[in-house]
Amino acid sequence: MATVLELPIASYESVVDPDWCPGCGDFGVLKSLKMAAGKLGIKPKDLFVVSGIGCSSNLPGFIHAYGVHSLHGRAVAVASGVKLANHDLHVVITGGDGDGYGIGIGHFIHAMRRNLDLTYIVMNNQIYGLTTGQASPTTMKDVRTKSTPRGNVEHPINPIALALVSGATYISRAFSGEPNHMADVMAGAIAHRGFALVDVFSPCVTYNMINTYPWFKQRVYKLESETGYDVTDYDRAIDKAFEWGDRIPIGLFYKGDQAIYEDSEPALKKGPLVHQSLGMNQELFEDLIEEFV
Amino acid sequence: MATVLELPIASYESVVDPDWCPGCGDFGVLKSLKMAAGKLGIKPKDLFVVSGIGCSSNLPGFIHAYGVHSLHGRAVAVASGVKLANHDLHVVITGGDGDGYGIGIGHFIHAMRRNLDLTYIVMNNQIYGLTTGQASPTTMKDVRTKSTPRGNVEHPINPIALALVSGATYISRAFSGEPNHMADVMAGAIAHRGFALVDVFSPCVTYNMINTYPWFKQRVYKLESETGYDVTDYDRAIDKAFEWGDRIPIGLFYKGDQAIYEDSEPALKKGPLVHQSLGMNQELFEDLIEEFV
Amino acid sequence: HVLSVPLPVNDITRALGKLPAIMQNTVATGAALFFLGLEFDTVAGVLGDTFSHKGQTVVDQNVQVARAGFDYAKEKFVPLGYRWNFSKIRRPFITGNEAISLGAVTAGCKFYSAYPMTPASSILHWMVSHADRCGILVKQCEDEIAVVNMAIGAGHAGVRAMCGTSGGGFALMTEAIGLAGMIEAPVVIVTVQRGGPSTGIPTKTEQADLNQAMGASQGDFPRIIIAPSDPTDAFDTTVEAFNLAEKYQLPVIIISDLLLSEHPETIEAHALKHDVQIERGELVTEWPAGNGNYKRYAFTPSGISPRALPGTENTVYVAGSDDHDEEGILISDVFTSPPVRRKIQEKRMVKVERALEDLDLPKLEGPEDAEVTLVGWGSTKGVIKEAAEILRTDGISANQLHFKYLHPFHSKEALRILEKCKRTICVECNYSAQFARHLRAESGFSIKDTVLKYDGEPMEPAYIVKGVKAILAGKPLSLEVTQEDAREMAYHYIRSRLGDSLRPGSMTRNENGNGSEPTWHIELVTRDKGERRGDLIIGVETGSTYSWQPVSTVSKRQEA
Amino acid sequence: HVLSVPLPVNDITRALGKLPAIMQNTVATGAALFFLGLEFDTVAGVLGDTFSHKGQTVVDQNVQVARAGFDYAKEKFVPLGYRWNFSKIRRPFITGNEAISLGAVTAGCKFYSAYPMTPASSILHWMVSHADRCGILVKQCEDEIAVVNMAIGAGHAGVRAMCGTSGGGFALMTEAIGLAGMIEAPVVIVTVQRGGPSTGIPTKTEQADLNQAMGASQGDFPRIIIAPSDPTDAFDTTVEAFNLAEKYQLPVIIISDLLLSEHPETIEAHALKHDVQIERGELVTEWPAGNGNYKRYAFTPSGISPRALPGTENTVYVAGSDDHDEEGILISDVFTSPPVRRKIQEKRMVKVERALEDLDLPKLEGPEDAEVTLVGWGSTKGVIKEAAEILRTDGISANQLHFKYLHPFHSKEALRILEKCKRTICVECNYSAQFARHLRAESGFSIKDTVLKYDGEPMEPAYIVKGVKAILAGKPLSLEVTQEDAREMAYHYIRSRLGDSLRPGSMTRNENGNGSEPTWHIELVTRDKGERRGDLIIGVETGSTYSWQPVSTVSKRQEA
Ligand SMILES: Cc1ncc(C[n+]2csc(CCOP(=O)(O)OP(=O)(O)O)c2C)c(N)n1
Ligand SMILES: Cc1ncc(C[n+]2csc(CCOP(=O)(O)OP(=O)(O)O)c2C)c(N)n1
Ligand code: SF4
Ligand code: SF4
Ligand SMILES: [Mg+2]
Ligand SMILES: [Mg+2]
Repeated sequence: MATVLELPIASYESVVDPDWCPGCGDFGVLKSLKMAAGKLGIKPKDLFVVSGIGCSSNLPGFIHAYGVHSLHGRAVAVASGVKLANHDLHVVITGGDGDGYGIGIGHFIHAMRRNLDLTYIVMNNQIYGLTTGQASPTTMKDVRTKSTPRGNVEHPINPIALALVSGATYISRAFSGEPNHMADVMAGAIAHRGFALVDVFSPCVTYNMINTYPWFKQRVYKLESETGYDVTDYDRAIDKAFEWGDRIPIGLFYKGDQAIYEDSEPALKKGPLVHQSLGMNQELFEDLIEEFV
Repeated sequence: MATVLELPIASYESVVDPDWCPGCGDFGVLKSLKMAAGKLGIKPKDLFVVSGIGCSSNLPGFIHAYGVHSLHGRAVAVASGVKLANHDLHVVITGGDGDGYGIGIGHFIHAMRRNLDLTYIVMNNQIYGLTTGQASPTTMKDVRTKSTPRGNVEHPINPIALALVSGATYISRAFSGEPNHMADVMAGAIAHRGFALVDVFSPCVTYNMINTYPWFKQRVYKLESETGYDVTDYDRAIDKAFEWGDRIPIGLFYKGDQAIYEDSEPALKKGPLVHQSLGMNQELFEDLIEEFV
Repeated sequence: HVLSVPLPVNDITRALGKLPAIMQNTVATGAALFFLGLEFDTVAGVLGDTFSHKGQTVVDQNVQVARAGFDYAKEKFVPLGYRWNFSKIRRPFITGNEAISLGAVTAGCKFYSAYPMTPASSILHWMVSHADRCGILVKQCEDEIAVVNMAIGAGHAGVRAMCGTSGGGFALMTEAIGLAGMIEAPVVIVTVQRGGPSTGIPTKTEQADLNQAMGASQGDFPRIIIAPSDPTDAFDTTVEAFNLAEKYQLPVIIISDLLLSEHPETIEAHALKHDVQIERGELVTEWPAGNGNYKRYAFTPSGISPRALPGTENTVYVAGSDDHDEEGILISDVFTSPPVRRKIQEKRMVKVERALEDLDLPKLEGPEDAEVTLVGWGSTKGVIKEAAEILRTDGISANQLHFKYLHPFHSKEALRILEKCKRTICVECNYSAQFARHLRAESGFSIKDTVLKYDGEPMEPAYIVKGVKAILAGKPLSLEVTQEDAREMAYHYIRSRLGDSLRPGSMTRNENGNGSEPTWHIELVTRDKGERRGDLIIGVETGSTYSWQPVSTVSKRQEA
Repeated sequence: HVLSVPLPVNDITRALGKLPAIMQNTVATGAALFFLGLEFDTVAGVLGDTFSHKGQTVVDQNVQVARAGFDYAKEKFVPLGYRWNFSKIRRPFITGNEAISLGAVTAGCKFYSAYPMTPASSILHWMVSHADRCGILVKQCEDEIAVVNMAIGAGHAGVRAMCGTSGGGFALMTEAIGLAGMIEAPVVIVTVQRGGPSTGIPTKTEQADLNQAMGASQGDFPRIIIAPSDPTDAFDTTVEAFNLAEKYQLPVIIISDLLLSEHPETIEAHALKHDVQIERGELVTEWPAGNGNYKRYAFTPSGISPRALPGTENTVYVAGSDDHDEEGILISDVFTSPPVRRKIQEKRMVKVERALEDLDLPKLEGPEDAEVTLVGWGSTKGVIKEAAEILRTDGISANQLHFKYLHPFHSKEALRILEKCKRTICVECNYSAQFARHLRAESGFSIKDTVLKYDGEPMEPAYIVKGVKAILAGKPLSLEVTQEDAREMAYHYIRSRLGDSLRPGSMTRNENGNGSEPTWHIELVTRDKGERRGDLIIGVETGSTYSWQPVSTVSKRQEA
């Protein structure tokens, strides 16, 4: 992108005000996404936001951009279809931890190994919010939820590590308590050519009484602030992916420049599919028929 | 297991002879599985083999043991139900790379983080055999298949690395060209308490002309033979997981002793669910009703 | 009993500031209490208990919100005039989901798997919070595909297993339901309908998943589908479902809906019993080595093949989703055999015909020779009963024929009864009259007239009565937008686009409309002073909101 | 044209040693060539081309195997007496799947997604091998859920998108088909039926997924279901499917089956045309800023809301699986509104009623006042036509009424025609007569008599004729195990359990049987010398293989 002319946040204001609980981390994500799009000067008509189902997945309705509020767990698949049909669009996926790391994990992993040029923002509140508080795939061990009254016994998913071993090429984490930092991380993700993950600590103030704003504030630190951290150092990134407890890193873990799927797809050489003409040319048709006679 | 009395391979002989193509790697897997069960002295009545759909998934029909030949990609889920209902059974899952790493990858990852006491043997031939040769999630880049005539453009799945970041506690690889070694690896996997993965290079001699016996013979080496390789060294295991090319490791990559799901489940304390009596006790019933009045 | 009233939630709770979306329900609860003629304080306590684990603020907030709903209803409506004779006999107050859960553990269910989904989640919540006491293993899975496949695995291994979901999750379960039919694994699947299609209106009710249950998975395979009508029936149905699943070795689908599953009802004191009958069907517990080969899928006249559980000596077999012969050997591959295939398909399917004999016949309820027969299924039984009573008091003799067993279907008996009816009207909560279609398909009997509701609100006696009278009068209700509808639509437009400063004022119907259809002309005025701010035009036929002409700019959308 | 003959594959190919299971088909091919009256050499070449990429050994092996099948058929049967006039006009020899693929690219399909599944995979193979020349993007996905959701995403974004699968994969797609109905995304879904239920008999044919297509996903939503009858029709149907999908903005399901999809047929020389008509429906390509708000889901009399593609200026909207108002704003959450919900549900559903007007009416083919009318759907059209011809030559005047458009359904016209018919018989490849049930549900017309086949083998004219004559004679065919069936079952038993040294010898029917049913008593003798080795008892009613009493031990199962 040469010199972009930035757009004001207001360009993305939706008719509908978010109905998230007061204090929900998702407000911060919405704000940062608008800031990121504005920074990059992406017109609402060129921004396409796809989500699944969940509190977090209601986001597309709260931003002035094209989008599909799809099925629980299927946002990545729908977004892949949209992107392949019209790769002029900036396609951003927004959803929750249950949506993306639970029911949708298969699409997540396979999309990463395809390295499609998509940005995936996961509002990871370590709980199923919309369904009123059951354990999610990122709920920590021993945490009590509506579905784990005796405490969760399952080892949580590590999205950053999963992304690292699966082929994603921009792997990052942000925190709703740091909207400006999150906006930068998101802008980088959208600008990146390839599959970009932004895992966001977005507290559910209604159902997750453990992983709260204070809980994260005490722990998170920025990888950028770590002297000599090299986002191209894969092994280092793996180590950082497992850092959890008193200190939890946010920011960009890893960035690669592997070829993207769109570049390897001949059908897209002539530009977006949606702009190709529909008619069938007679000679070609006759050649095709010939194969059968 | 104290002193076990081993059983002869013949104990597991099925009425039906395998109908795999002559030379198919799956013959070796079948043989090694019988050897492993025999070594551990597991009676056919106590062995339960679950598969999905695929050439490899036909295995349960070729071994004298209980089993379910289930749906494509669902073996891990069905097996989890069987194991939780009767954890006296030794439950072994056998399937293919498409079955387990493609359509079934979600169940695979979630079963690993649960660390259920299951053994998962994947006959990884890097192709869809039964459906006559399309690319699978482990097909290498640029390989031409029926569905990738121009060469595969997707980054293959790394099952060992995935297992390592997902919480499996016995992570291994074997090769059909080394049946005895495979039998030992499998025996270890079945004996292990927790989720055990055995990823097997099991060449498809009909549709995969790249990853053939010779191709593997030239490359594979045993981790055990590597001096000082420590199966409890997680970081080392991660490095080994990415070793691919001229030298490819087989054997046990990692072994952990994390608690298994079954131990954390109160309902199983009294023994297998299948042995619990069905009747409802009156006092309890009245207490339950009381909650509603 | 239920009611449908406009509750402008935002207006009602404005005073309390921005609230979590989920609190809508609390508002409704408060209002409902009023309609039920209860005193507010009697329930503040309940709310307390319910939310106590969330801390006092949440409790207080909920009590406040409920109070707001209560007061609003008190101000605007009259109670339904229930008489609560708080007698000595203390009766259970229980929802359909609670009754299903209780029925399951009473029937010896030892395995329940689920993935959260409204309106089925409360089964998961009840099960997990009673797991230790009831000795049941409750598994929340990664998705509904895992949920049903785990339940099938558990059922196959010999425990009574159940799983629950709603339409979207049920769609994902369908492939495996066919697997259960094929390997003859007993399993109970609860699907709780909500407003569809797709994600639809998840917190509203509907009865539109009958086609889905009938069309679950490819091919012909044995299944049983049962629709309970109230909490007591839901308890009995669940017990029966486990017996049928094991006796006939097949998947049994219990189809409920949000109304039945989520709304508590007071039931008879001793309606629910602990000592239910448990039938596990034909089980092979021992098989002497000399017996010859055990045939898991033995062809028998009843189609039922005695079942040996994994772990039994000398009965080793593999259950395959590929078709197979009596011993489970695949006939789909090298050993293909058309006649064996024909006979095993017949063996599987004959089980359903046999099962039909175990199911109660449909019964006509109310006056034999009534003028009108109201036909329905599932949760609407009580509402239809009330409607029939009202009709009778209004001098229209009405009775009802309600269906619980949807598949297999008592076609002969249904036909016998219906052919004697003078006039039949089908009452359903869906757009396409799925049950009327089902009835026609199963019995050949066509019901022409229908009273349908698909706006997400529950069916009501008054609504049925109105519909029936219109039909009898020969002028069924049109689909036009009524003045009441138009006002509600105007409220929706205002709330969603113009903020909350306005409200609908005077309304006039313009027959010439905008040329293409008649229209409602609605003045929007300020809440406080009632000053006209603009006009809204809504099509009487399409319901389209043609335009909003502000007198002065009030909406941010105007700037945008 | 198709045929059904027992081909003991193992026996036929024994001489060639152990072969890949997949070679069964090659045996059948060889045999088929004989029946079609072709010379073997004319096709050895074809096999060469087909398998050349796999190296000469594979080619030779295939030719050998085909030859074996050819010789076996030659030895055992007579050809069907086809006359091949190899005229100058060279006619395409094409399968249903190839015709669907060709139809798709001709209609401007630019996106095809799939996950391999027999018998739909050949669409994927054709598409991917012609992708570059046809400028189509072909995506093999991780599962069918991704397949359909990607196609929906692509369709929503504005390209003509299609995906294909079979019943098991279709089950996984159902949830998203409801999504397409809800967000009004155009998409074409091809489902190719095979023997079910579950994995079933994957390489055999059946027509048992009609219920599944009708019951796909929860709730009421608009969809169109079309069943083509032959390759030419499959081409036309596919083109039509894309036009309907875009004109009415909904999912269109093309339901084929293994027989139609995988068996090549010679079609008319110029039956397939490149210049097909393409209708994209109402599209909004420009929307001046002054136009006011664009309403993606505008309520219109036709139910069709002009569609603006993502990327267009001033028409920004979000398509939601939650229910919504005209502008796509959710009505499932804070802005709940029963009347808006009612009107949008009506708007969506009215589209299907409109679409019906575009679909050709069913037509009675053959003599107007025939004695018998054979009713069918999909791939059996040609076979039924032949059966009707044979019946006529046998002095029974028969005609046929074949259905292509399954939903929406021409109920009135179907009823008008059927009520005039003297005697109707429904011909289907499934156990439960799914179409007869569908017809009853849609039109109220009940067909009592049926000719059904569900052994995996294709429907045949001779079989239909036999069935029809039995029905007319008042004694429909019983489900008993015929002597022929019993012999086949004996072969299956031998092959699967006793190795291949034996064959069925003399057979006698014992009316007293084993007490519970009459039985077939079959002597098993050695292949070579015909020496008796033991006896096999098979139940005439159940088809159960009661016992195998060896004279001397021959089976390893005996040792086990
Ligand atoms: C197939 C299907 N299963 C279940 C549901 C119910 N459901 C809606 S949102 C949700 C989980 C929400 O959790 P998450 O994705 O973390 O989003 P959050 O609400 O926490 O932001 C579930 C289970 C559904 N809509 N569809
Ligand atoms: C839901 C569903 N989709 C697709 C198929 C078709 N199918 C059967 S096996 C298979 C893949 C086999 O590949 P793999 O699992 O690697 O086993 P292999 O044959 O290579 O041993 C597929 C796609 C199916 N049976 N079910
Ligand atoms: S429930 Fe949690 S995730 Fe949902 S809106 Fe409220 S705070 Fe946010
Ligand atoms: S096709 Fe490949 S995987 Fe299948 S049996 Fe043959 S060699 Fe084995
Ligand atoms: Mg969440
Ligand atoms: Mg494979």
